[in-house]
Amino acid sequence: MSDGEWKPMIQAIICNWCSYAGADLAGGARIQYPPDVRAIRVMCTGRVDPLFIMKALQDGADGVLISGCHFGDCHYLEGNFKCAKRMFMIKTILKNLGLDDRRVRMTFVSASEGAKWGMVMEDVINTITELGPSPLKK
Amino acid sequence: MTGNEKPRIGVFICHCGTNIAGSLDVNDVMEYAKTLPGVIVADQYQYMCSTPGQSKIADAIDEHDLNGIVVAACSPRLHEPTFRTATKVGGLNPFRFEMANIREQNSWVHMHDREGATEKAKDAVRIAVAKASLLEDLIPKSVDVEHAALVVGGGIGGMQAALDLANSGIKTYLVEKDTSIGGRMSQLDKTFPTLDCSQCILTPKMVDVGRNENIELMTWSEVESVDGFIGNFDIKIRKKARGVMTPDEAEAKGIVGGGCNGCGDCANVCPVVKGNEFEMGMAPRKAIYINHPQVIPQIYTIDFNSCVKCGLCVEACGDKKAIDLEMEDQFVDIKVGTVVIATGYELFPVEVKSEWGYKRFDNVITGLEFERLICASGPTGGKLIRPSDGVIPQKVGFVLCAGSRDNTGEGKPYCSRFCCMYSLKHAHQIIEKIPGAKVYLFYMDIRSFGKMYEEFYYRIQSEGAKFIRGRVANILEDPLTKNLTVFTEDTLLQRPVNVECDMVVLAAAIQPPAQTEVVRRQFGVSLSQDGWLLEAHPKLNPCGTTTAGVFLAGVCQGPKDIPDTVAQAEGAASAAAIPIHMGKVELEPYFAQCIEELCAGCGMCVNLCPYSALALVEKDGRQVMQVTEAKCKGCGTCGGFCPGGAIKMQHFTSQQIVAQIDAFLLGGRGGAQ
Amino acid sequence: MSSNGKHEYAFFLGCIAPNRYPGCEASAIETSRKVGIELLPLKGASCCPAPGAFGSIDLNVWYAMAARNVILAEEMGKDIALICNGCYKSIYEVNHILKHNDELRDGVNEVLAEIDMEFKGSIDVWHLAELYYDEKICGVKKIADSVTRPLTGVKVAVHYGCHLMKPMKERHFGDSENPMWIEELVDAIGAESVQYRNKMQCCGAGGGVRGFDLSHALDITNEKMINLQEVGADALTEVCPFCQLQYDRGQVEIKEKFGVEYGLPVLHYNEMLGLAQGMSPQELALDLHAVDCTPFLEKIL
Amino acid sequence: MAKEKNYGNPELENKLRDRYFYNEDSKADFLKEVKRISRTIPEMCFQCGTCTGSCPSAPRSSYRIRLFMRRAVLGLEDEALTDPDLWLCTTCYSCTDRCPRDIAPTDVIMAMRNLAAKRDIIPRNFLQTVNLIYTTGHGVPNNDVNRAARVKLGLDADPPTTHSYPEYIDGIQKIIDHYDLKETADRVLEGVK
Repeated sequence: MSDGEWKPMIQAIICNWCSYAGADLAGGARIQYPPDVRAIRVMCTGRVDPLFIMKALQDGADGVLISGCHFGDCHYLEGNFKCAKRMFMIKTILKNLGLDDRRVRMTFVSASEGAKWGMVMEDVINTITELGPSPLKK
Repeated sequence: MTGNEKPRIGVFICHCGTNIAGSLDVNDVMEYAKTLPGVIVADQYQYMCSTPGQSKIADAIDEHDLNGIVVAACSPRLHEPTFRTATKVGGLNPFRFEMANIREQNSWVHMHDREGATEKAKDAVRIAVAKASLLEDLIPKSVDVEHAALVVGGGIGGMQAALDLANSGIKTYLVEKDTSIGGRMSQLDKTFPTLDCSQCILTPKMVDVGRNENIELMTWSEVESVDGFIGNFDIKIRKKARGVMTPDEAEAKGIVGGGCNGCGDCANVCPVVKGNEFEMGMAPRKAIYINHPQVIPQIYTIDFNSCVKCGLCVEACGDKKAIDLEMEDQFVDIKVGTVVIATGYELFPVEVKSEWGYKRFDNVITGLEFERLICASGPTGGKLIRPSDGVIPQKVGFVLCAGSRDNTGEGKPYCSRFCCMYSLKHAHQIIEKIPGAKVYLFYMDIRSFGKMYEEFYYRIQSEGAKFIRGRVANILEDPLTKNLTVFTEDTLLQRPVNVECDMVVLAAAIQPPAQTEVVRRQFGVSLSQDGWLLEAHPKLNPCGTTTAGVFLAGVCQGPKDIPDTVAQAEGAASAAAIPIHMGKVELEPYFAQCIEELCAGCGMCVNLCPYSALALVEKDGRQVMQVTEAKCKGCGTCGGFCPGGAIKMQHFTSQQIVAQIDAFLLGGRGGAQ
Repeated sequence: MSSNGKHEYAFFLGCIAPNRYPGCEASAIETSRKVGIELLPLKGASCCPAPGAFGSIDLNVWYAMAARNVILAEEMGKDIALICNGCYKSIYEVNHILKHNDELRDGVNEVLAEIDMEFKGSIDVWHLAELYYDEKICGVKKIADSVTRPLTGVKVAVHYGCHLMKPMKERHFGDSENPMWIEELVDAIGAESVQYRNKMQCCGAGGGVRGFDLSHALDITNEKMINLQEVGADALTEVCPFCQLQYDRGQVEIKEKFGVEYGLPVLHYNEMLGLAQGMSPQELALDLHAVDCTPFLEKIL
Repeated sequence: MAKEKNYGNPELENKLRDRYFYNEDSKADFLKEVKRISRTIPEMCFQCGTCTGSCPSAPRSSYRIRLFMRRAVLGLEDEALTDPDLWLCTTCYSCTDRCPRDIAPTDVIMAMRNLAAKRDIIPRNFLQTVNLIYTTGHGVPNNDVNRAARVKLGLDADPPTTHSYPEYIDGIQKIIDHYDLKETADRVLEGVK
């Protein structure tokens, strides 16, 4: 970065059918939000292995966002639901590690919710910025 | 990359005119890409999707012997197929291609942060390169397509789609929840702007549908469940208990020459009287009924909610033995390759806008009620009378945008698109039928956008209808005469308006029908903000949906008039016919694979799979998981859970995803080490 | 609710009830007691202040002045009950706005600090009529049971008043086009409630118009009077002394300015309820009404 | 800003005065202020006329609330604030309940009145109410006839308001003075005399 001030590094893993489409829609509508999130596309949030989240945190991510379809909208019936269940487990582990569990979050953004994607981005970035750099950063 | 193959990646950055280049430094990103491990060549171009842009890819593969391609441009949801083809043309397996989205999710959303956007683009490229370095050759799965299609909804849209599919030689199932096909259009009297009789142009189509050998018509039926995917949908249809057997059904039961012939003797003797929903409740029907003379099929139906099972109809039916008062719902399983959804619309409950007094004042009616009142086959034989006293109205007001273009949360934010035109038509019909009658149209804008629509507007103006540019504020009823006073402002005259009318017609907004939620979940179709079904792309793929093999026709996708509905139906039909005529579809080869060395045979994944594609099998003396690729849709839920990491999700392997994560987080923001 | 099983409220009087139609004040206290609602004096309360006058000049003063009245009740630890729609707009709305808008609340508290007061947002504000209608507090049946002298044989029209019902989205009464709940309260005391044209139209007095352009205000009132006369109402009832003033004194002014006479008695619902519970016209100071109530009273006494 | 016509004949100049709308006529800040005070969004207005159609004042005057919405959107500050019709709104909120764009036209009018007041454009009766409240705490104070009646009813001659507890008046005056309302009232009422 040119200026010294800290900016959060946030890893997003989002599903192809809802959240990725929603994020694209936000683009089409030119909804502006800060650029601190980097998204990886998977077909379904069901694909998200807890290990991915742990790896991101270990690599020093200040926050991790998982975003999928609303319940009932999953392109694969209930992958998002299965992922959501895993999130509880992950958040517990985070607490045990002494990490603030707000650093990992799951949201549900549909293909038609471009504006909501923008709000999610704002919100996630603000939350993580408040929490400051991850203690796991090397 | 398989084995010890060294990554040789080519990176191509698209300007997309100024869409991308305008908001971030393409050159900087390209120079940065060159520094990345495995990158042999990096290039940039105005429009990568153009022919010269694509040939850059092919040429580079040839020139530098590349084994991985990264294009940083728009969303993969838009151009991934394009660049996969380009990669293939260059002689590489198309799945050696990875896309970095630096437009929809970068340049368009960070237009005022050039530095941030450029950093993000660099990261995106680095992440894509990391994945590209690990991509493998994949062979798409090709499946046979069932030579049959399903159309849900028997309105004009569904009928048109069914006819087109059937006429192109495809076995087509047409499922209609109601007792007859025809839908809303069959309730209309005349159609704008040509003024031809709706039934006259509709019934031939209805008859065609009834006769067509390739169409299996299932009225009084609904989709119960949907399984499978493009090419092979397994669908369960619920045939609701009709209480009456068709000749075929009767024959099947050994009743020779029996079954319903539509004679109606049963209805004549039926003692139960109900409101006829087809006539908007303004005419009676019996508990055993047909809604109107032109129904297809000509089979009576028993409304078991009101039937008292007195048995008189059974006697009246006599030897035909068509009636079975104990009939129960039946389920039929069908297999189809593609599906067209055409579930249409329902009227917005306009009484919610209480200022207009619908359902409070007798002489305030909706446009659809007007259609029945003015229709020769309607409850009044086409004599327009007002509900309160049967008198012929001499002064009629039309409230346009009754619930449309309303973002208070009570109404509908969108334009319902055909109310302006049918109100113009109604005005014409009154002027034509009732000499000297006065017609007032209270409007905000007249949206006469279709072919010959504006001309129709001229015509109605010249016929003497009075257009008052003001949205109706409220309506009051004179308790004695039941006459109505309409209040608004003539915004052009800039004077408040107080017009007495004998009758007021509300051009009520339309909304998605109640069962939309069920249908969309069955077929995995998303909703747009306004509650209508979401098309795959608003401009370039208005008939498709995010579920391959499922298409949309007519109003279910958004308000449309008849011509637009028919046009989209034909579009949806041809789109649905293509895979069927091709005979095969290629599915992206994102299936799960079991790495047997690592599989502990715990079987957790087996229960997780929504498609029961996984099973435990005995292999060299131990249990391992086995994938039925035909069933696997590649969601990766199993791979996301496998405790031993024994499941490999093709094209989304843990290795690849972890590499992407590392690339982002360990690579340093914007490449800054 | 207090130990003695009664519902207790701080009674916000406003101006016109206590200072022009004391019968409204007296009957409100009396009739409420009979249905288990105790109205306690709100010491030191002032004008709400008049939403038309103050709101028009500077909404901030309006917020602050109304907040002061709310705080007096907060200090009592009681919800406010009141009998005037104008007061309802000021007290209910300001209480609601300040509860939900931190920026405005801080602004107001800054000013109130000068007089050692702070808006906490600890109480709610109710119109007495809605408490009467609320099953949990009183309910129509309890009202009916409290009647000893049913007002049988009289047609009573209802004027709801704007600030009670509108804006719909900042109230909790639902439909503001054709409400019927006050009619239920009227029928409960034995009178026959009648419907008339444009029931929900304004009395004409609000927004400072009565003071700014009396004849304009009266012309609106006159339109209402014509609609009321049309259905042969014996009396008009309302839940707002300011509307009452406009209809009652208004008829005299209409006679002076337009030369039309209606002679339609106008009684606050609490005055009606008082009569139905056996209070005498004297106990209600009906003689202070500009329009003679005798013809109406003769029908029911 | 309308083009001057110096024909040396006031009558003629008035008759022929420039009626164009010039973009300079728009005061962007006016809209901003109206939005801030009214906490509603006039831009959403599509001029359908539902508001005027609902307005009890419109049929008996030249007051058109729709026009005031237009003036807000176009920033026609002077035209809006100097129009006496501004004071004919009875604040009945019928327009607000019926507006299909979810705007509160009534609150737009109140905001404009606030802005007019900043220019000392306020009807006398509004200010007289202020003075009465400043001195008595009541916009409509008690009087002897009423006191007598109250006593007959068994009520105190004066209600338990500032009338019985004048010690509260001081606080009220502090609030009003904080906004210099009394000063404004005196100045304007003085000026009008």
